[in-house]
Amino acid sequence: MIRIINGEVYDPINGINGEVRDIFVDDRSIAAAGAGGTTIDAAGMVVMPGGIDMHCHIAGPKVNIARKMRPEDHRNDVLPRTQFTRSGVGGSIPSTFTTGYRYAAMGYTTAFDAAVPPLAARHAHEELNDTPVVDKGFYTLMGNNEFIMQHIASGEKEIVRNFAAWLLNATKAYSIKLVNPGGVELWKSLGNAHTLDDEVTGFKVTPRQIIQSLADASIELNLPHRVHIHCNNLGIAGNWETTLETMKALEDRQGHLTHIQFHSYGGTPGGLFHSKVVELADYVNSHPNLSVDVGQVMFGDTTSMTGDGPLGYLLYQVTGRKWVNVDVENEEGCGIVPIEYKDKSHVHATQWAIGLEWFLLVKDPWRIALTTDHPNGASFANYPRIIRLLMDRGYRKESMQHVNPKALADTTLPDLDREYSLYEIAIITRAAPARLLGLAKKGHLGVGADADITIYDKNDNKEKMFSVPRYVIKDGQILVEDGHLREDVSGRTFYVTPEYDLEVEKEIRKYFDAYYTVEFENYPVQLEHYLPRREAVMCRDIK
Amino acid sequence: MTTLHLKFRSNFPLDTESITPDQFKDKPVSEIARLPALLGNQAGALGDFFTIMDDSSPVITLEGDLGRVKHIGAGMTEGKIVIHGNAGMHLGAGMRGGEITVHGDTGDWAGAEMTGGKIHITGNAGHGLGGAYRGSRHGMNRGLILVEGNAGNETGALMRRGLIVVLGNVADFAGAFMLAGTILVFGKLGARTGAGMKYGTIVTFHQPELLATFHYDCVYRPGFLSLLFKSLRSQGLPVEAGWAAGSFRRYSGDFNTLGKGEVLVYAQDER
Amino acid sequence: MVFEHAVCAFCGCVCDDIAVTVEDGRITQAKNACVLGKAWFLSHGQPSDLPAARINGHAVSLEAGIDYAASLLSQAHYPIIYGLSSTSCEAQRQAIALSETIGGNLDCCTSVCHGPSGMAVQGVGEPTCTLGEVKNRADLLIYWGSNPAESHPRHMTRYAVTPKGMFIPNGRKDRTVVLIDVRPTPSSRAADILITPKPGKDFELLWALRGLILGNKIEEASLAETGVTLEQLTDLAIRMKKSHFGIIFIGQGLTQSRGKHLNTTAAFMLVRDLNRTNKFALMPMRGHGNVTGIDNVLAWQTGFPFGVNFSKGYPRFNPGEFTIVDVLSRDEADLIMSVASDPIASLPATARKRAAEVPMIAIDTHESETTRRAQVAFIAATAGIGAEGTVYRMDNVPLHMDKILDLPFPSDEELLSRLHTRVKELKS
Amino acid sequence: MPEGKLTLITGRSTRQGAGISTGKELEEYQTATTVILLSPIDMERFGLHDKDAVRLKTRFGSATVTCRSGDLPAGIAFLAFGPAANQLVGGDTQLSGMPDTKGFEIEVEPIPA
Repeated sequence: MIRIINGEVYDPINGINGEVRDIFVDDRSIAAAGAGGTTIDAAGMVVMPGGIDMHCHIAGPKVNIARKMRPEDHRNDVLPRTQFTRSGVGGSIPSTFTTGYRYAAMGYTTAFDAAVPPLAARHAHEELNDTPVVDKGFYTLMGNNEFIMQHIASGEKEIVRNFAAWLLNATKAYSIKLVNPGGVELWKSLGNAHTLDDEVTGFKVTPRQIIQSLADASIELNLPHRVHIHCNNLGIAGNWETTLETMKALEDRQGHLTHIQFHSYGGTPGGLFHSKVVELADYVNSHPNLSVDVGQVMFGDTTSMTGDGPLGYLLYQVTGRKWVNVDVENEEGCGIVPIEYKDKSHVHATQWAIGLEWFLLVKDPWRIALTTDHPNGASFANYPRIIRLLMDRGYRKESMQHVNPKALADTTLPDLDREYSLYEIAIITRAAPARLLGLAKKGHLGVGADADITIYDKNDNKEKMFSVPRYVIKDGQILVEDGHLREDVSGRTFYVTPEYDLEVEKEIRKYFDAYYTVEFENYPVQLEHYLPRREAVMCRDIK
Repeated sequence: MTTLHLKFRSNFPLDTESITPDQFKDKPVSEIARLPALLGNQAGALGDFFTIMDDSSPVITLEGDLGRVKHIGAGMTEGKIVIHGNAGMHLGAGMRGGEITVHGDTGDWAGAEMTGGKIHITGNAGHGLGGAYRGSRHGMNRGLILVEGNAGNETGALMRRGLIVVLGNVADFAGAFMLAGTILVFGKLGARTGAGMKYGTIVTFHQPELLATFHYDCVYRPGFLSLLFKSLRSQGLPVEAGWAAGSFRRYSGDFNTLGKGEVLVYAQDER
Repeated sequence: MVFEHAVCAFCGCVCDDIAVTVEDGRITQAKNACVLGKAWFLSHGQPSDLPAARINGHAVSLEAGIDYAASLLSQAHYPIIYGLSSTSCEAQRQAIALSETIGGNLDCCTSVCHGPSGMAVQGVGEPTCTLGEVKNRADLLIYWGSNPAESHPRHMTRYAVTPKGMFIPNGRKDRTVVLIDVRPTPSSRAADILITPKPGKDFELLWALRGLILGNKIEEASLAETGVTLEQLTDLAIRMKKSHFGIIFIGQGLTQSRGKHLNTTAAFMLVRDLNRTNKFALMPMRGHGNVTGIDNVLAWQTGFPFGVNFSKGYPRFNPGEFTIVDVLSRDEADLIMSVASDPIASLPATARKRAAEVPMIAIDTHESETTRRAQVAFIAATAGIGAEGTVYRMDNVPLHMDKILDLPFPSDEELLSRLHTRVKELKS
Repeated sequence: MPEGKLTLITGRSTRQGAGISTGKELEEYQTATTVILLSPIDMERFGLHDKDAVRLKTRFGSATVTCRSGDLPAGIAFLAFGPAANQLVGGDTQLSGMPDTKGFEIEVEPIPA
């Protein structure tokens, strides 16, 4: 039993906005009342649910090749072992132990990897098992799956839905992820998809059909988190039209558009960017079926890693730095390039401003989540600074002094005076991601919720405040005090088990025999072995 | 300033990133003796491994066979270190200023990624002299390295600025992927000299075997070399009188990268 | 009893279509396996009367062996744990944890296999793919310094050359195979084009080929030393430019000959440049069963793929400094622990000299020169036969190995974790 | 190629590879790793016949093996990975961790029967 008394509580899901009230923890959950045990006097402190990162890249082959590729990213940011924590390295692609510890030390207790190729699901689970403290899961890539494209083309909606369900079960993933739908397949012959209606050579489908079919599947399967979309044309000037088209293509279907910052550019391909956030945010504001996370860019050196192969090559051409490309049989691809965002660069400054515009122009905080698309826009270690940029207009204006003025002038950022409240911060970093993910016991402090709690000392400098929580409680255990981890624990992995018609396996087996290099029987991830600590999230009708 | 004498010989690497004038500055011997050092995996202090004597000299003097002592002078910004004996790996790696003289041989990565200062090695240097660590974008970036003996592979690899002078021979991949800077080799060069070089100059007195992507341009008298030779001569290096006025065969390359680098070969090298 | 779809963890192909027959406690058949796979399944799938633990050659209880080994490990000042290529990722995890606790070096067979390929990735990156992409799309295959017929016998038949694929309807007929090696090998027969450079000239050749691909002038004379004519090289360049999906499989002919990591770097840059106009990939022909696994586990746990040092309590990486051959040849190590490998038989004489001077602990699935020489020797159940676990294929595809048979020995994973527990007790 | 010198390639062979599993103490592995292949031209140059014993030397060590004529270019010899080959390899990895195991010069000394 833990009693947290006298704290200023921010729990948006339960409509609690800074009231001083006591929180009771019984075992692993929030309780209505209780006595005895530990008491934390949180007078003058802010109490929030544990943070949730709904889109980051922390596990799986792409992340790991990036680690292998960048010793220089690691050797100057090292973590010695302690009596109870493992050693590791940081940088933009931290080792797994460091990733878990640093999320926890920052008050984050849940994180989802956003792009795992199904064929490598086993690998992602192995890494997640070595990522301590946080609860986790991943979305698996389906937007360029050749089996899916073939059956969309032949109009076999049932088979597509059953296959998607089978694949989620086989990979023990949490949701369906689309990355540059159709474009990554085209990249396998050096092409790309430039509009929603480009035909994917050899498959007679278009990105539009892929988006609609898999959005339907995610709804029909009642996935707790609906389809998670990385649009076509990421990072290309003028891509905002594609983004708008994608939103329209969803019609009234629920869908999440990720790292929207990277998809909000006006201009002509190859040329300079300018912001189209106003237009896109208007559309999002007026369409409650849509949600976004930002993918904020922060200045400095980081590593771009994406399932978007052609984008990886584009970044290699722009930066001239080392480049990894991996094409995954019948499924996906990926591209990795180190990148340094410079405040004096017109393009980078525009990206920085666009991200902030998104935060400030979306009216409903319940449909926007704070992310950097770690590590693509910046490392997750930047979240506290981003929070300060949102809460502190003065700091924001001061920061604008250092970035390319021409770029800023082409955005509305200088005119935006909105400041986030602690309540709104609690929404975009906790409550909203929990809701968008359909995690009923996360992101709030109501009775029965998981006892993941972060307690901050109040501080006018919000970056300081959010960098070093006073306490972090995970599953009812006090793990962090004053930013120091007191104990090493393992979180659990969330996954879904949607039902499907077993008949589909006959089709799939045939497909494996013809085109895969692993046996159908050896493909599915063994639940007991690879998810030793797990929680299946039910797929039920949430309407 | 201070003299350190290695107390005993051990097979274990002794890692002492703390032996720099910056760290010793204004410290009494008692404090210097408490600076960290690591023998194998055993954390200790300089005093455990060195007899430390204070003297009037303004330099740090090291004595004994320091062939297994790593990171001497690494990252130093000022002052002088003189080593009587061999020095281990990473000597002066990342140094930004000051001067290190080694009366003996050094291990690999001497002067790797240094950004200033001077390293003088009277014996042989190992591999990666003035080079880059794995994954880094550049090696040596400003400063001077002078080796009287031979140097190993990847000498000046990914070099960005500065000067490396080797009186003896240099093994394979001298100046590989160098971005700029100058490498002057009195002896013979190994294979793949200047592979992938963008800009920069490699000067030699013996015709090296060059890659197919280096092309012969002309014979000429590069003005900047006569200046370089004069200054080297003034430092007492065996620079022959004829060189300053001598002609050089110019090969440009590496055309697989940019082709703006040059390998200059002394035209009368049939001596 | 027959196990269908068993996974063969002998070489980097990690074929998972083996039908293994077990009769009265031994493996009697391994259908679909190649000669190397059959040898692996059959010889490891046998009962053994070797003692599970020995100290200086005398059989002891497992506890006694673990106690003694743990005391050696906990006292070592510059130990190195080496091998780990022929075991499961679960065991590899334990080895890394142990190495961290004792502040030692940890290196794997990668450093004497494709470490130089890993270093090339750190320099210039890597355009690659999974083997299924090759099966479904590759119309030009180049084996450079590799002899798959002897090192990876099913590579050509199951994955790369003969199979039909989605865009390769006629299999072998739709593909051109080029073999580049300094000597004719049993693989030569499978090739349409043979190129035989002089030893130690791979870099020069790759660099000239890059030049041709980039449109630079290459003079016949400049190739004289390579043993390859400009005509041969130009023909190869043209074929590369005409291919729809080409791949170079690089072997130890590049990683172990003069130039090493810069040979592989040249190959990676060549393939990178080709992608301006052609879909082209590259894949190192990783050798032992799970050598790709140890690279992966090391990378996600420490940030570095091989040759990691924990003396300072955190991971450091520097090939040539913390790698097995260097640590031993420089006489630095004061203890060697070998896991699922046979360093005494496989390392250069200079390294073995040191190995003979210092205490050695060996964990292996069978008797070897290393187990015979070790102060403490443990016999373990072979991962993939007597123990379950994870294995990574040469293209980083992870597979799960089931336990096929009860062997009278603990798994590497169990041994290592018990050793670690004991070491922690001794250290505290 | 200077008198008495050859360029040695060491590497995998099927029998050496199988021997790793079946047992390195077995004769098959022993043979697989102690037979050096020479080109017919070099066999003749050294006056050697199949199964003759030769001593191989480098500055790092020496090994005695038997020779066999094989399909190799003149000046190149092949010896499978194994204890014999390792005797000839040095420890300088030139910043790579990898010793020079392919394409190094060896001295070949026929041992009179």
